Amino acid sequence: MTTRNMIQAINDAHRVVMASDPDVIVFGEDVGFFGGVFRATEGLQKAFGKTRCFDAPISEGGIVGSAIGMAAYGLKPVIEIQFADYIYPGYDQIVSELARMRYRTAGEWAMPVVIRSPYGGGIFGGQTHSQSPEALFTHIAGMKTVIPSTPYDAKGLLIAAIEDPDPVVFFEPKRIYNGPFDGHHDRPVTPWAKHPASEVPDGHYTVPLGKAAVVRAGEAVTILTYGTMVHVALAATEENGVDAEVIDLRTLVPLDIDTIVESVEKTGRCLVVQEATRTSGFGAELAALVQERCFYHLEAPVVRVAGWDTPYPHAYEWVYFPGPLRMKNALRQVLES
Amino acid sequence: MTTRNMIQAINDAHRVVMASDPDVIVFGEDVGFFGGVFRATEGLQKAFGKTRCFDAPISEGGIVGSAIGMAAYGLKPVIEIQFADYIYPGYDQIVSELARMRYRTAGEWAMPVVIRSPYGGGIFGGQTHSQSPEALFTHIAGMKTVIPSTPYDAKGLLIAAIEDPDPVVFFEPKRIYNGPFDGHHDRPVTPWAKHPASEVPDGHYTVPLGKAAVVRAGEAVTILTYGTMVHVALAATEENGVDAEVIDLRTLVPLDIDTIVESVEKTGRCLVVQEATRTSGFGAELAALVQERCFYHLEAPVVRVAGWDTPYPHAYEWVYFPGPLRMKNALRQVLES
Amino acid sequence: MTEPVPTRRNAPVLALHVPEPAYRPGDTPDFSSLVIPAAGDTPRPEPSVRAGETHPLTTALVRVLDEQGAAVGPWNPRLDPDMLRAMLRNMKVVRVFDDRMYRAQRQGKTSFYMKCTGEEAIAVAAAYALDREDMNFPTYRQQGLLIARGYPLETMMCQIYSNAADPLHGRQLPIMYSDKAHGFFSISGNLGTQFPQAVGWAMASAIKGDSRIAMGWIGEGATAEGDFHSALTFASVYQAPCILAVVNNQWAISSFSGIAGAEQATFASRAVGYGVAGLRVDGNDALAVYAAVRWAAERARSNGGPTLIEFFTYRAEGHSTSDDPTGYRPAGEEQQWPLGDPIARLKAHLVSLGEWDDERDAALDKEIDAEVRKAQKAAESQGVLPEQGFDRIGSMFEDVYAETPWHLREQREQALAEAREYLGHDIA
Amino acid sequence: MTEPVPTRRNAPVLALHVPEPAYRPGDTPDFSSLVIPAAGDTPRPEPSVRAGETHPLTTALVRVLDEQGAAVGPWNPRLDPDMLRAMLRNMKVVRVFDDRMYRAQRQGKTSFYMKCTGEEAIAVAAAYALDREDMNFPTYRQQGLLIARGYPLETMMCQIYSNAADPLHGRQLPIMYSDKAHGFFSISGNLGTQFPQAVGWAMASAIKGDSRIAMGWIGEGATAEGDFHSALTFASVYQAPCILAVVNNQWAISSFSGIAGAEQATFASRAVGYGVAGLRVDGNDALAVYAAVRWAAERARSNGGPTLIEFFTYRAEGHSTSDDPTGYRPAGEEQQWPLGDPIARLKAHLVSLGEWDDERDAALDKEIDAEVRKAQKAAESQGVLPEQGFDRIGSMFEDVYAETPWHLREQREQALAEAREYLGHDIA
Ligand SMILES: Cc1ncc(C[n+]2csc(CCOP(=O)(O)OP(=O)(O)O)c2C)c(N)n1
Ligand SMILES: Cc1ncc(C[n+]2csc(CCOP(=O)(O)OP(=O)(O)O)c2C)c(N)n1
Ligand SMILES: [Mg+2]
Ligand SMILES: [Mg+2]
Repeated sequence: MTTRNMIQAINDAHRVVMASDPDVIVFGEDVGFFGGVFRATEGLQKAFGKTRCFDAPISEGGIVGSAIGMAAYGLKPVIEIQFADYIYPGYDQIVSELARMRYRTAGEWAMPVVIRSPYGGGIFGGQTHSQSPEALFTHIAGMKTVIPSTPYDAKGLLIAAIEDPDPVVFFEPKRIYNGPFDGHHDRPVTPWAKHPASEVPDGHYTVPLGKAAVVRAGEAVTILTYGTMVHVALAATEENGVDAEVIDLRTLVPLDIDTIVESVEKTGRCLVVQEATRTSGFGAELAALVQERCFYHLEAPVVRVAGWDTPYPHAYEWVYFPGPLRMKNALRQVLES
Repeated sequence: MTTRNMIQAINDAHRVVMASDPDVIVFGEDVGFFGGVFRATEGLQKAFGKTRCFDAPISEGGIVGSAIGMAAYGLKPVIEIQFADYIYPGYDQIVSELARMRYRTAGEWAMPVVIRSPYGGGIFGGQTHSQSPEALFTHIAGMKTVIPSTPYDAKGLLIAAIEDPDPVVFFEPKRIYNGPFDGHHDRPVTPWAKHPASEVPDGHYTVPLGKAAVVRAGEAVTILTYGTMVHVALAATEENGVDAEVIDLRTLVPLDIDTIVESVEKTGRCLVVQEATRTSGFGAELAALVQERCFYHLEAPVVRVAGWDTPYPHAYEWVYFPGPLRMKNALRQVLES
Repeated sequence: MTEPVPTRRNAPVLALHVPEPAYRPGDTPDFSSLVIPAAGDTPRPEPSVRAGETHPLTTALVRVLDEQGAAVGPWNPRLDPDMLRAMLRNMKVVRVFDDRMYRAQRQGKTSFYMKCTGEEAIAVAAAYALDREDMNFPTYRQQGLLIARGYPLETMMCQIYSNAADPLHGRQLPIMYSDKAHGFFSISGNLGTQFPQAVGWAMASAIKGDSRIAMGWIGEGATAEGDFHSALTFASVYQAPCILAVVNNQWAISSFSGIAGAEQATFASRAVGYGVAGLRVDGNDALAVYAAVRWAAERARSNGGPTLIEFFTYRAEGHSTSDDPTGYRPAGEEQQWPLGDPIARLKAHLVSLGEWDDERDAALDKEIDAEVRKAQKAAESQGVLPEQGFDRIGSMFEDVYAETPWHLREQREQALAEAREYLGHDIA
Repeated sequence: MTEPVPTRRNAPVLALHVPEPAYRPGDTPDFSSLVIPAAGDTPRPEPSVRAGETHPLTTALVRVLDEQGAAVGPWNPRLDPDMLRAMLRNMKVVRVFDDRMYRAQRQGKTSFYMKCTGEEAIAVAAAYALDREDMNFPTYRQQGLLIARGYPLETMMCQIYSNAADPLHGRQLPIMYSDKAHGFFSISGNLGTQFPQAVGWAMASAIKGDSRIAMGWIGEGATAEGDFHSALTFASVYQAPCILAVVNNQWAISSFSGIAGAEQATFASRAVGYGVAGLRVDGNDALAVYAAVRWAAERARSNGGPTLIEFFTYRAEGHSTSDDPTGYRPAGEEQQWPLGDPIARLKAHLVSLGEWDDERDAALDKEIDAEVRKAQKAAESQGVLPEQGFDRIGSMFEDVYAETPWHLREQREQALAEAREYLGHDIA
């Protein structure tokens, strides 16, 4: 057991699988000698050699395309897209090829590829270092979408993703790489060391894909969320004295529907929280599912908390970010209606 | 007034705007001399010259990218992506550039670009000639998404889209290019000539973006849909003797929320119907919105009818397609619960 | 203060160039001005040569078979007659197969078909030049690879009919074959995607210290996709052991090769800018194709790096069953095309060697016709497309993921219930 | 039966090549083996020459300024001293501006900054070689274009501070300038996208019979993106009147140019495969840059087609304020880089002409320092980033569309309500 922040946990996950499975290959822009712009792959090239961890040309399409070829050969590529905002040049290879390969080859060619990418805002990254594009992947049959919210989960989920036989897009909330962030941008930052989930076991363990975590049990309302917003939701719950049940989905597809339904049937109210642009976000799917399956238990409409339907504007970081006030007002809305 | 099928109506829309506005430029794969694989641009090169309508290299990214440059110059490019399934190589230029240009330049560089693309299934096109990727665009702030369901609307909406100052993705339901299709694949096909909306005025007219059409008034349930599914929904309504109000959304973003809310408040029940893959489809946004805004009027959960969460499998066209039986069962579900 | 930069002078009027093919419907095509190097004229460097030294070959044309059917010059692979006969046979099988499947589509037995008429030498000779374990990442016009490697015609047809014996379970459009055992990667409907995949496979082979190489295939039209560039870039950077082949059949549906950039440069010459070896080859000359692929394979296999090969040919038929080429090019243009019919040329060569004659040729044609018909009968006995779609519905939900998650299980139940209702009887 | 194809022989073991720069931290860089053609050595064809005849120039290096500061050879543009002084001045302004803004970021006045140290000659000399109405599609290291065209430094700084006078309303990351009147297209965070956009703009200019041309800019690292290929393909096919510039500063964050393909070929040589004219130019030689851009502009303007130019230079500082290059390359490597400092070289040239001296240089430095400080003061008086984000919140919802739709109007009200609650007072 070692105290690790999220970057260290992710780095360690790579080390564990690379040590045990020689077919795991790591590449992406700047991931080799330098270890990645967020240092998630630091030291891997030194530890495992230049042909196990190396820099790639600035071509997200080429990175995903060549990873597909490697997977066809029998390797398990773990690739880094430097920012989720830059995943689109690789989108065709992901949607048209990676996601559908097992299906279109009737199972002959599996694609155990993991695409890691830092995502989300809160770091003054402007329009192109802040996006949360998860809904563009949850709509794609054949892809799994995973988003951790703590170092413990990050390591366990990443190992599970790499060991999974199917392609996984693994979005890492970059705002919480160094510490949980409760949305109060005007308060001092907390390091992970003060959070129990920074106690990360050494060696191999997994957090299963497709299983949500009830991170706070409660009776008044169910909050469905993931990534950075888990911490914002928890803080809002405490600050507003709301006895919310906070569910960290961890995997968006396949979704842990049982945990969701059980909770909403208990609380009768539901808030879904995403950082992404509101319209057609994954929160829409959650709201649709909850009202489909828990309609007769619902005492109020499912309320969505989200980013606005604009690009992420540099100077307006904290107006855009769905922070404590948006949470508070939404909680009031869902509880009082 | 001339009887036109959908292709002819779309062709005519091009002619009308190209004749009146020399800045309208049409290009895409095979659209020049040959007039497009679905013949939507037939004769335009002959009528307007090689520099107003021409073939493009097979590079959807280059097509969208160069259209952006043309729009920056001051032209109004109308580009064809041969099949919506092939839009992904252009997705980065659409999401990262086209959609955000007005915003990021504080209005200095508008992007009046129209991306036309045949979409949807029902023609045994297999996994890569059948997709309905509209939800991948409705999530993108700055894009408008338009889908016509009749020749009359196709012409009027396309002219409106070309004249619109913002970028529009214009998905054409290819299954209904030649006639409305009610989902009964085992019955003879009806040509457009028998449908009143094939009466298409000559010359200029528009159908405004952002306005839905109530194509059937009713009291029992509101059906929200668009494209081919409008005809399937209408047929299912009649066949099952349901007094449904059928709303053809026509524009998905910006959505005509007032028409939707008014109808659902009246009927108290709502079915949303899309051909696309179910999870995270645009139907999820519709369901989320309806329960948010009409919760206290709803007598039953909003029910979604959709394609399955698999690729579109060639031989299983009619098992995949959300046809009469899926409609019937969903109607029963929404009416009986 | 900053000096103002000079302002625009009175410059000439700009004009957009839109490429146009030499001939359109109604014109009489005349290819006599096309410069075609004589067979045997193009030098052959050693496969270990520096990439730069191959670059003159990107504007030349590697040719072995001359007008009389003799094999001449440094690229003559000197194949033994048995192999030549085997290649001829496979090329003929491809053509007959194409004809019968095209007709089957016209008869409503399936939804779609694509021929490779005129291009048979390319895939078949490449299959012979590669090793059996090398992996191909093909497009939809390399059926010759599967046929030359002995993949059952009947299975190909079952795929085309999406029937009960279709190894792809009716999920893919006709001709989108896939077979790992025959080193034939799943064909994609999306153009170009397979090119960087081929490079990735080759990189993997190099990472593992294997000896197998990859061959990627692309049409000249699809070279415009970004994936072409990713492939060449990655191949060059990592010196991936692969062969990247552009089949330049001069047409991309209705667009002639000028729309892909052929007016200003050959497709082979794209190699220059990446520092990759490049060859331009007569694609209707089976021996030239064989020799070029063999050369590139040897280069790749000895860690000499990738080669880009352009096979110059002509798409003799429509793009697919959905296309009628007389709408955009002169009818019969393929007859004028000067590089001839690859099957006739290989036959003439065998005849000139005294290893073949018209009688044996006619007998072979008959044999092949019977073989293909037999396969077709066997395939059709397992169903044709219009009968498909209501058996094994459950299988439609498999392989989206290795394990079927709850939402797909629910959807499967719903689909089965619908099908039961539709059919009026129970199904599994 | 089909003959089986040959099976794999006992081939050598493959190995993946992963490019590695010559020097890493701790090494002592030595560039003495780098082959640099002498100034004046590279021939200059007429701008109307066939593209192919420029191709030897894609592996050469167009250089004008020799080691003594003399302008020599056929590419010498023979600029008059006033223009040379203006260029020198602008290059100096760029460097001072960079230094001050870098410091401002370090002082917490903004979130981010990117310098172009060592690359000043490229954008500044290009601005002089282009006509004032020509349109640029830049990356984030062409601040010199704006400065040379007289865009106010203060406005640039207001953008960097995202303050009340930021013409982009605080929406863009610092340095992502945009200004139509100065022919400077909006910089994108996404690499490469501007390259086909430049070509599209040039196509539009040709469609309209205009005389203006476009210049697209890209870093050598970003040439690996598919957009690079789209741009070259479209430019070649339609003979678009544009200049496509690769700024090869040898680094892409921590990746050396070998990862983008520089080991096997120059970036200029990519031009060959598209049949596009190509030039490789000493990017630290303002006169060579000027001459090359002028040449390509003349070519484009007379419907001679596009030109790809590689400017060979060295990124003398970190990638951005987020980067520390000593983590991946030797500290001080930029001092060893043999092409020198572009500002010092241009100054030496002016001195050698008798048109400049140290005294005037020192006076100019002082003047520029004062000018930049003044602009900074004026900009900061309108606010720095940490103070931003709670004024004009409503504007955040404008320009998503020309007309704000209902959902954004609703969201604006919600955002304003939140802001009022947060600030504890009313806002508009
Ligand atoms: C990404 C993508 N864009 C467009 C298409 C539609 N399409 C199918 S085949 C084809 C022409 C391809 O021409 P070429 O690459 O020359 O191959 P050929 O058909 O001549 O063998 C086009 C445009 C597609 N399948 N994929
Ligand atoms: C599509 C995309 N991928 C990745 C990045 C992240 N990124 C920003 S700058 C950069 C390096 C660019 O190097 P180069 O093109 O050589 O330009 P230079 O910084 O040297 O001027 C990278 C990888 C990005 N901005 N966009
Ligand atoms: Mg072709
Ligand atoms: Mg660089």
